[in-house]
Amino acid sequence: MAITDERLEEVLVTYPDNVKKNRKKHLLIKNSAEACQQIEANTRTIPGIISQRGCCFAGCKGVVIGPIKDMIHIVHGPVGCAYYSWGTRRNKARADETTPPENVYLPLCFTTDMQESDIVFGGEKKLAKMIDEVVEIFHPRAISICATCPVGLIGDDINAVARAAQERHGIQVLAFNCEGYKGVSQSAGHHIANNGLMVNAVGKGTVRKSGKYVINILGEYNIGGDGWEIERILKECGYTINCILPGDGSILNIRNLHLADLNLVQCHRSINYIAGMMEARYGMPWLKVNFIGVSACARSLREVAQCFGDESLIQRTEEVIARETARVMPVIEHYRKICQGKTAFVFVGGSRSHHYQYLLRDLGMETVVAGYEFAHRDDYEGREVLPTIKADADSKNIPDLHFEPDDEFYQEGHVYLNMPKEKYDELRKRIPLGYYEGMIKSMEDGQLIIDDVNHHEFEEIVRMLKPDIVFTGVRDKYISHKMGVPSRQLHSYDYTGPYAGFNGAMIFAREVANAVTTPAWRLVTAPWEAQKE
Amino acid sequence: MAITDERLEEVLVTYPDNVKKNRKKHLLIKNSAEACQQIEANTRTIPGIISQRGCCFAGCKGVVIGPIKDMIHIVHGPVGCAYYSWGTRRNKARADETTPPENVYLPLCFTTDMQESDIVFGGEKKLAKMIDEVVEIFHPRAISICATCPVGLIGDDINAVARAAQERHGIQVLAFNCEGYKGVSQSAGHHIANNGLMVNAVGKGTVRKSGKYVINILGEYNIGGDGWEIERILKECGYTINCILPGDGSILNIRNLHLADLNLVQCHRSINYIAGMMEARYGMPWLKVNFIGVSACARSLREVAQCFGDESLIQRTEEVIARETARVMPVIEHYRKICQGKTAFVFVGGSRSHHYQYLLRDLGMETVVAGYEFAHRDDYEGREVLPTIKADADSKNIPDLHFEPDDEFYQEGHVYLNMPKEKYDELRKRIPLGYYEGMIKSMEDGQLIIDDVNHHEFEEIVRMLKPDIVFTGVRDKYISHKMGVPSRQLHSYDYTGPYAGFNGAMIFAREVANAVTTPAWRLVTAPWEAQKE
Amino acid sequence: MLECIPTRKVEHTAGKINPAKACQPLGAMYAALGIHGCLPHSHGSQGCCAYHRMALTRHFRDPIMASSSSFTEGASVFGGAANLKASIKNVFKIYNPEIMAVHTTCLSETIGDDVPTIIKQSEVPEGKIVIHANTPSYVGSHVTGFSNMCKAMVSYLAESDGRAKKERVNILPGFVNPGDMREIKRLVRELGVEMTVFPDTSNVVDAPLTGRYEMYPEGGATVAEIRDSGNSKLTLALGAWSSEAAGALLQEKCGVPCVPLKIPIGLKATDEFIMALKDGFGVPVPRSLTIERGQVVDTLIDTHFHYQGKKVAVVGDPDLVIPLTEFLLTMGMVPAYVMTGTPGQRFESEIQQMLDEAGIKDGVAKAEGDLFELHKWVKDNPVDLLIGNTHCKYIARAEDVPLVRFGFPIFDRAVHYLMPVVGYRGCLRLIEQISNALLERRDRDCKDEDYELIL
Amino acid sequence: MLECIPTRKVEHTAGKINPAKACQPLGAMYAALGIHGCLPHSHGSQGCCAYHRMALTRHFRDPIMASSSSFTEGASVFGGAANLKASIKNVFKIYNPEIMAVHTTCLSETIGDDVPTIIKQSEVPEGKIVIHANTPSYVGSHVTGFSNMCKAMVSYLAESDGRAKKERVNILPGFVNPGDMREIKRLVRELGVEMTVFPDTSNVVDAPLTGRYEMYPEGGATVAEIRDSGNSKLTLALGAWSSEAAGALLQEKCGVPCVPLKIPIGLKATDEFIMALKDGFGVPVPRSLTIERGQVVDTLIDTHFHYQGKKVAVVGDPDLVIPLTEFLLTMGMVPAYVMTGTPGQRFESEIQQMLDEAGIKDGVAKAEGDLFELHKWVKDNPVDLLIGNTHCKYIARAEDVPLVRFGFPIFDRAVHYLMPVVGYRGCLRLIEQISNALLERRDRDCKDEDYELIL
Repeated sequence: MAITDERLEEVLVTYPDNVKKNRKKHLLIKNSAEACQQIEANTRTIPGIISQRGCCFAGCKGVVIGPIKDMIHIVHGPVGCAYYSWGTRRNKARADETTPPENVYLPLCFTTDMQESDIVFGGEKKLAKMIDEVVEIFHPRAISICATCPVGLIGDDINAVARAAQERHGIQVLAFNCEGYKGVSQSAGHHIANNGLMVNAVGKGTVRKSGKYVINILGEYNIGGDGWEIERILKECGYTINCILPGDGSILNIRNLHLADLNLVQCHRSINYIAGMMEARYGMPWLKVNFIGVSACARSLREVAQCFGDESLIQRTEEVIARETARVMPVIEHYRKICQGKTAFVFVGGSRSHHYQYLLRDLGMETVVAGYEFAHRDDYEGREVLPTIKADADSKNIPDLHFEPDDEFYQEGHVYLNMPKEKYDELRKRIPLGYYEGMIKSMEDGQLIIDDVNHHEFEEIVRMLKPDIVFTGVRDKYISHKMGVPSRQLHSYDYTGPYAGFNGAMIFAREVANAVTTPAWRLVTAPWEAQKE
Repeated sequence: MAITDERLEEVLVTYPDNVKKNRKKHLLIKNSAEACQQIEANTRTIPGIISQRGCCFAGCKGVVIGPIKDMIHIVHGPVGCAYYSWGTRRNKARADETTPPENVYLPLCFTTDMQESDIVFGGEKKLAKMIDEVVEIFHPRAISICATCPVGLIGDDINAVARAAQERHGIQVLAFNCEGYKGVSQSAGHHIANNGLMVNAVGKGTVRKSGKYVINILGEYNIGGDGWEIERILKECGYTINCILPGDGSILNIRNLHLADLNLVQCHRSINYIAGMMEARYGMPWLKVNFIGVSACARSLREVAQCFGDESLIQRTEEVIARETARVMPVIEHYRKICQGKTAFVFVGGSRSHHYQYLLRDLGMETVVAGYEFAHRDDYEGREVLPTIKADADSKNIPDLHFEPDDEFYQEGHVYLNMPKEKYDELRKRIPLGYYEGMIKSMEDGQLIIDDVNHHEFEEIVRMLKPDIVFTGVRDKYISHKMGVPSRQLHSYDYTGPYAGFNGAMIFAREVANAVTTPAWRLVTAPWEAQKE
Repeated sequence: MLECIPTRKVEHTAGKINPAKACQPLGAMYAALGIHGCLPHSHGSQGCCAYHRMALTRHFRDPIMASSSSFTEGASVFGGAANLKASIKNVFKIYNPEIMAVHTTCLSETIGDDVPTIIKQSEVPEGKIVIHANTPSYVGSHVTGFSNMCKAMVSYLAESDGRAKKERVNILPGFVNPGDMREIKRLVRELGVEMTVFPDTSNVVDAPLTGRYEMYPEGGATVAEIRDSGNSKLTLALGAWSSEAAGALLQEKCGVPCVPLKIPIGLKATDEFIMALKDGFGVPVPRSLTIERGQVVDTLIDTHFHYQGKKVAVVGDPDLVIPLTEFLLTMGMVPAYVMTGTPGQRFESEIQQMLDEAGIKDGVAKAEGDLFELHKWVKDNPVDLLIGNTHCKYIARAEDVPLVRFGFPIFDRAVHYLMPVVGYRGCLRLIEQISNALLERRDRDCKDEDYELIL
Repeated sequence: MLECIPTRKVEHTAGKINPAKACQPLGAMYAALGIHGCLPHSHGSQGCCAYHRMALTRHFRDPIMASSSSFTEGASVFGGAANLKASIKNVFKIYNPEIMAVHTTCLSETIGDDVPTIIKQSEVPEGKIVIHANTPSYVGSHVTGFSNMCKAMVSYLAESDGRAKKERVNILPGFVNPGDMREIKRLVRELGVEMTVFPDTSNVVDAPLTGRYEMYPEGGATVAEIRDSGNSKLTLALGAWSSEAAGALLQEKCGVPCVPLKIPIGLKATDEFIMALKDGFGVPVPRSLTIERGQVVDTLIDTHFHYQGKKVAVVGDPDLVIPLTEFLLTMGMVPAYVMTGTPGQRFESEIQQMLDEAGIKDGVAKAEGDLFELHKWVKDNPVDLLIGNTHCKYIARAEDVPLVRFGFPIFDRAVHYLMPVVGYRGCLRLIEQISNALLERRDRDCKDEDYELIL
């Protein structure tokens, strides 16, 4: 049953007036008749409302910085923040030709474990000491310091500690003031992390990988090996992957980020800052891609190929697409028979809620509700609304960095792609070069879009729409189950994967089919309870 | 508290008169003042009495034939007998230089699984068919057929089936009429197995292993790797091991049994037949050995060395003893501190009840009761009583084979040992060449000897004597536990081992110390029950 | 390991290689231990009794007492009457049980001993009882022997006083562990229904260690209880192979209606067990059981991705394997090979029907199979998991397949006999064991970078 | 795996590498879930609440509901009063709990919010309750937070009516799984003693799946019960770290005598628990418990050779590790390294005393340790077994040591939270897990010829 404004009203009726007024602006029923449907996003969650959102620290350390495998990430604060962000994101990483296994620290967790005395007297010395010990024990290539809530409040100067340590040890020590209370969600942390990497890492390297088409993949977290699957496909098409940021990334490669021809942007929300800043500083173009779903993946591959305008590349890309599609489609078809016509509720952090709609369509499924946990309006409405977004008290505190063209490396975008400017300009009209269209455009009329869904809305809307499956995070997963609705986690993929690329599509299809057909769903009601009914 | 006749009477008083009369003869308190204390053994167990004894099949297939690793042992009968004797004896075996892994069948179990129709119409055809299939599947070097109870009763001629199969397939097929009801215990089965091997296997081979002193180890079952530990030590002394029979033995080596210089006999009861028959047919001398216990092991090594009278061998033997003793004694001493002064009840099948008394003495422990499950009087009283043992209705049915000296291979004993006859004769007086003294001689006054102990006696005597530990089989193990007395299985070593040799002594010492010190023994009584007392 | 098992196709029709069954007397002995104060007696050569006691002792790690007629060659030729008579006399004098339960062996069956007549001619002390079951080893399996001894309990002991039936259920629990029998009793108690469970080996073969040895531990159904079972209102016979015959006889002899059920392993079979009691006695199902059940459903939903779609080979006694297979299907697993060593065409048809209903095409169901055959199947077409008794560990190692130990016998692990696999709690144990076995394997086999904190 | 961990000796004094503790609010949230109809509330940045819910959800695989004050930078500077007041208003209007249990975070503690005063100034609907605990993340660990919230329950709710105490025991179960709480209740019921258990998360964080979602499942101690705990005759405070403070406060505030005990893990601790109830209420211990206990002793004796003398490293929360170590000693094992991440010198002295009494010379006991240190110990001097939470799996793989999962959190295996490790039944589970882990390893590592049917 489709959602209507009236039915939405039933959901909101419980709210106190101010809450209702606020939340109404975060809910939207797609209606293509309306010219530009606007949604409120990236604003404060109302206190007491049970949201899925995390904090700035989670976005910086947990999402962007944590996955960098050859750095030691010291969380400066009481033990909790380091503890909870330890190993819980499934960013896979492994040693590679430039990073030996002794320099991979991802399974480890470092915290200054601030005690009451540190809060009272300051924790800088302890932090400095820990850096010294960690360098002595592990000899890392670089270190990050991520601040948690009390650090800013008590006035520990982690930047000074970092600078001093950098001098003492001769390795980079990057400090991130990503205290949890900053901004309104993880999103602030993404931005802080992007800024820090851009200022301190990007451009510091000098090694350009050999290969005709050298590209970066930004905003790919290698959850369940997604990045590796994407890398596999791109390599088969003929690209050289300079760096995946941050999944399986290394500080070594991030320093060389500018020595490539094109940035692919997978998760727009968390990484568009770096893409934009690199375009400003180096002129390097970026392309929004989506490797989730067979058709989406094929489309993105074709668009990447077009960027270079090389016929042999285009041809090879078509061959790869044809071969891979032929390989996976029989499997997809098998599961599509099970999934066809089923409806989904998709609510995840950033771009996934958009990306997975394509894969679900491959399976014949409809996304009846979709929403983001920490997106901005451009993620919903497209980058064209960027100029209309006004900074508020929360977002203003995160610096928006502006870069001048780099003296040495700046080139025009078409030069990067080795094509005439006119052709480049023409291309920009056809493919999302430097552009993201947002989620709403690809949705159908009558489908519901929610920003920062909260527990009440989740529960009521699932009860109302009875989707066949819910895609969300672990906190809502079991609520969904208790309501009799299957679920899959789209943050962690329920510990399988990859879900990206051609192989990922097959795995996803299998998992979704399994979730909806688990025989226990037919046994939910005890026979003696059934008799009563 | 020592046992006395009066206290024994308390045990026997429950019995009906005929039972009491019978059982009295099987119980003996050692008294060196009495000239020759006689015990009754190898007679029928009284119906209804709960004995530890097994049957003839168990002695033949289970004990002697089953461990031969490169044969397929088909049990002809209903499924049970094959099933229960499958993998339950811990006869370890492995591939070796003459037996590749594809020819090791020990983990497998073969049974004709006779059905009612086979009982009615005969099972010979099924047996023949199974042999054909098994040959086709496994290509074994030889096959054994062991009969279970119904086979003899319904008149299946397994010898004829074996002969025909042997002709069809060109491999040896040995038939053993070891129906369970024959004899009075496993002992009958040992005898039947010894006879079968002697007639059909020993002497059929032609390969003499290289080495100055080539010896066989008979009656060693390689439980927990005992045989390998003994082999290790003997090899270090300078011997070549021709064959261990049956532990880790192969039909290939058994056929060459006669191509050695000396038979060592570990388990007198189960294998003395072959030792004796080989002496009759080939003149090969045999020496009773005991490798259980540090001192006993050293003594046996010295006696073996003396058999060859080679000074360098004797010297090397002393070196091995000195080195090994120095290595293991600190460990033994450590555990002796725990075990010193403790008393043991030792009741196992054959020779172990005697052998382990030496090892227990190494640990400072006293054996207050010892007995055999299926021994004969010579195992208690020494081989000197053999002429006085009269055959009865049960033993008469097992043929006592007599061999003439072999034309080709017969030599005098002293020739085998390469020494003058006089020296050999003198040696026989000093060491147990062709002789076993039995268990009683080595026991102390006041210690109790029991033949074929039954549950009633076991329970009463354990209750009366309160030994610190019981060494027996799995069926009595847990009874002992319920009575609050630790136990170790001396058939299976509770799945550790070896117990033989120098390494085995250390393991045994540790296990015994663990058994008596298990902390849970101090927590047997619930505190609320203790309050009541 | 097991390099002797060929990879090529082989012909194997005669006899058994690595049997998946034992013989009748073992089951009869086990059933008899479920009567309080009973000494099982093996009428045959003493080796049978020794073997059966050994096998049961190794599985339960507890004393298993039984006596034997200790046949000699003479008895085998001239009949075992004298041996049995002597046994009965000696057993009551020396071991003083309440009741002796005699079972035959292939030996006494082949010579044709007329056991009932011999018992009648024996000196049985006043107030003591001797019952018997014919358990020829060459028919059926240990499960058949268990069934026959259960039947003997009914035929010798159960009586109807002809009055109104009592509000009580008889439960024939089948050849299961004492922990299972205890859990079945707990479920019935939760429902508030009076019961007689026989045989009941709980507290007999898993007796506590308190420092005092009792030859006849406090567990077991008393003779009086079994007698009075003829006056119960209903019998639930759990397991077609092990309990149906006794249940049917009780119905015929005493007019107690018998409902044949699966042993309550898995969600569906437990539901049916609960419903049979609810419907039979009109009792409400307490909330506590609704919660227990709901926790199983919850666990199944939450963990399905640990095992759903995995191929599994199962072997064991038919009354265990049938409901287990049903539960594996409830779990969304794919039972590729389902085998019992016990004969019975009905096994194959029941399993096949379940597989058909679940839409599983290539599943193989086989009764009277052996482990060599199963090994060959697994070698030729690997599975993700093996479920069976300890003997299966050789297949597990040779083919590198994880093994969940289940059924009888389990010789190489302890504690299992105390841990129920029946009922809703049993579901949790099974889910945990299966899920952990597969996750352990994933953890073992994965690359370093795929070694995960959360699964 | 973990090639970065050096083999050489290293200096590690500042901070924690691979911590063995979480922070206070997590424990406070968990405790609050043990009140029926309670919504825990995290007074801090929304990230805290998100992290704690995530960690608890991953362990229990069940919904963990809690709200947050959702601090922004402004609130952090100017104080969180407005956020908490808005939260209280919104929570009661939208989520309608019986009670809100507020805990602080390092953020609100550092800025110094006066929570009791803010609560007093808030609009709390008639009949609804708000309680609070101060749980600064920079003091103690998650166990401390659990304790503080338990204390808050007493200080806000418990009352004495001044009349004769009721024949009822209060049980503070400590930071254990819902399956453990359920088993503790069963033991008390077996003894026939009336009880109030709080907090009680059974049926809350292991709620059944019945198709109906309940934001406040039917489990948990009711506010009325906790109120009336002041009129009980006796309190058993299980676990010094998690329960003693609340028990002592209840004694002080309402005059209910408090007996501090270990969490009943293992034979001795369970004995002490039973005896405390027996002595406190003069009830007889039923035969059923004597049998349960005797089965544990029986199992220990029968299986000791599977584990006796094996070296084991244990890490976890102090209230779990202390009785577990006691039980490992009862099993005859050798605890070589015993660690908790939670501070408390008493941990080291209690463990050291146990090791001394058992005559174990080289054992190391350490409070406030971390898993990097434990890893280094194990790397330098290997053990036979590791017992700890999921984080230990990295040590297990890197050093190839078998791991028995125990304590909190366990993220990579399911069902465990339903399976008690307390009481006599818990002993059986622990013995089975430990014994099987070692036997699996033996089976894995042995040569073909040492692969055994019977163990």
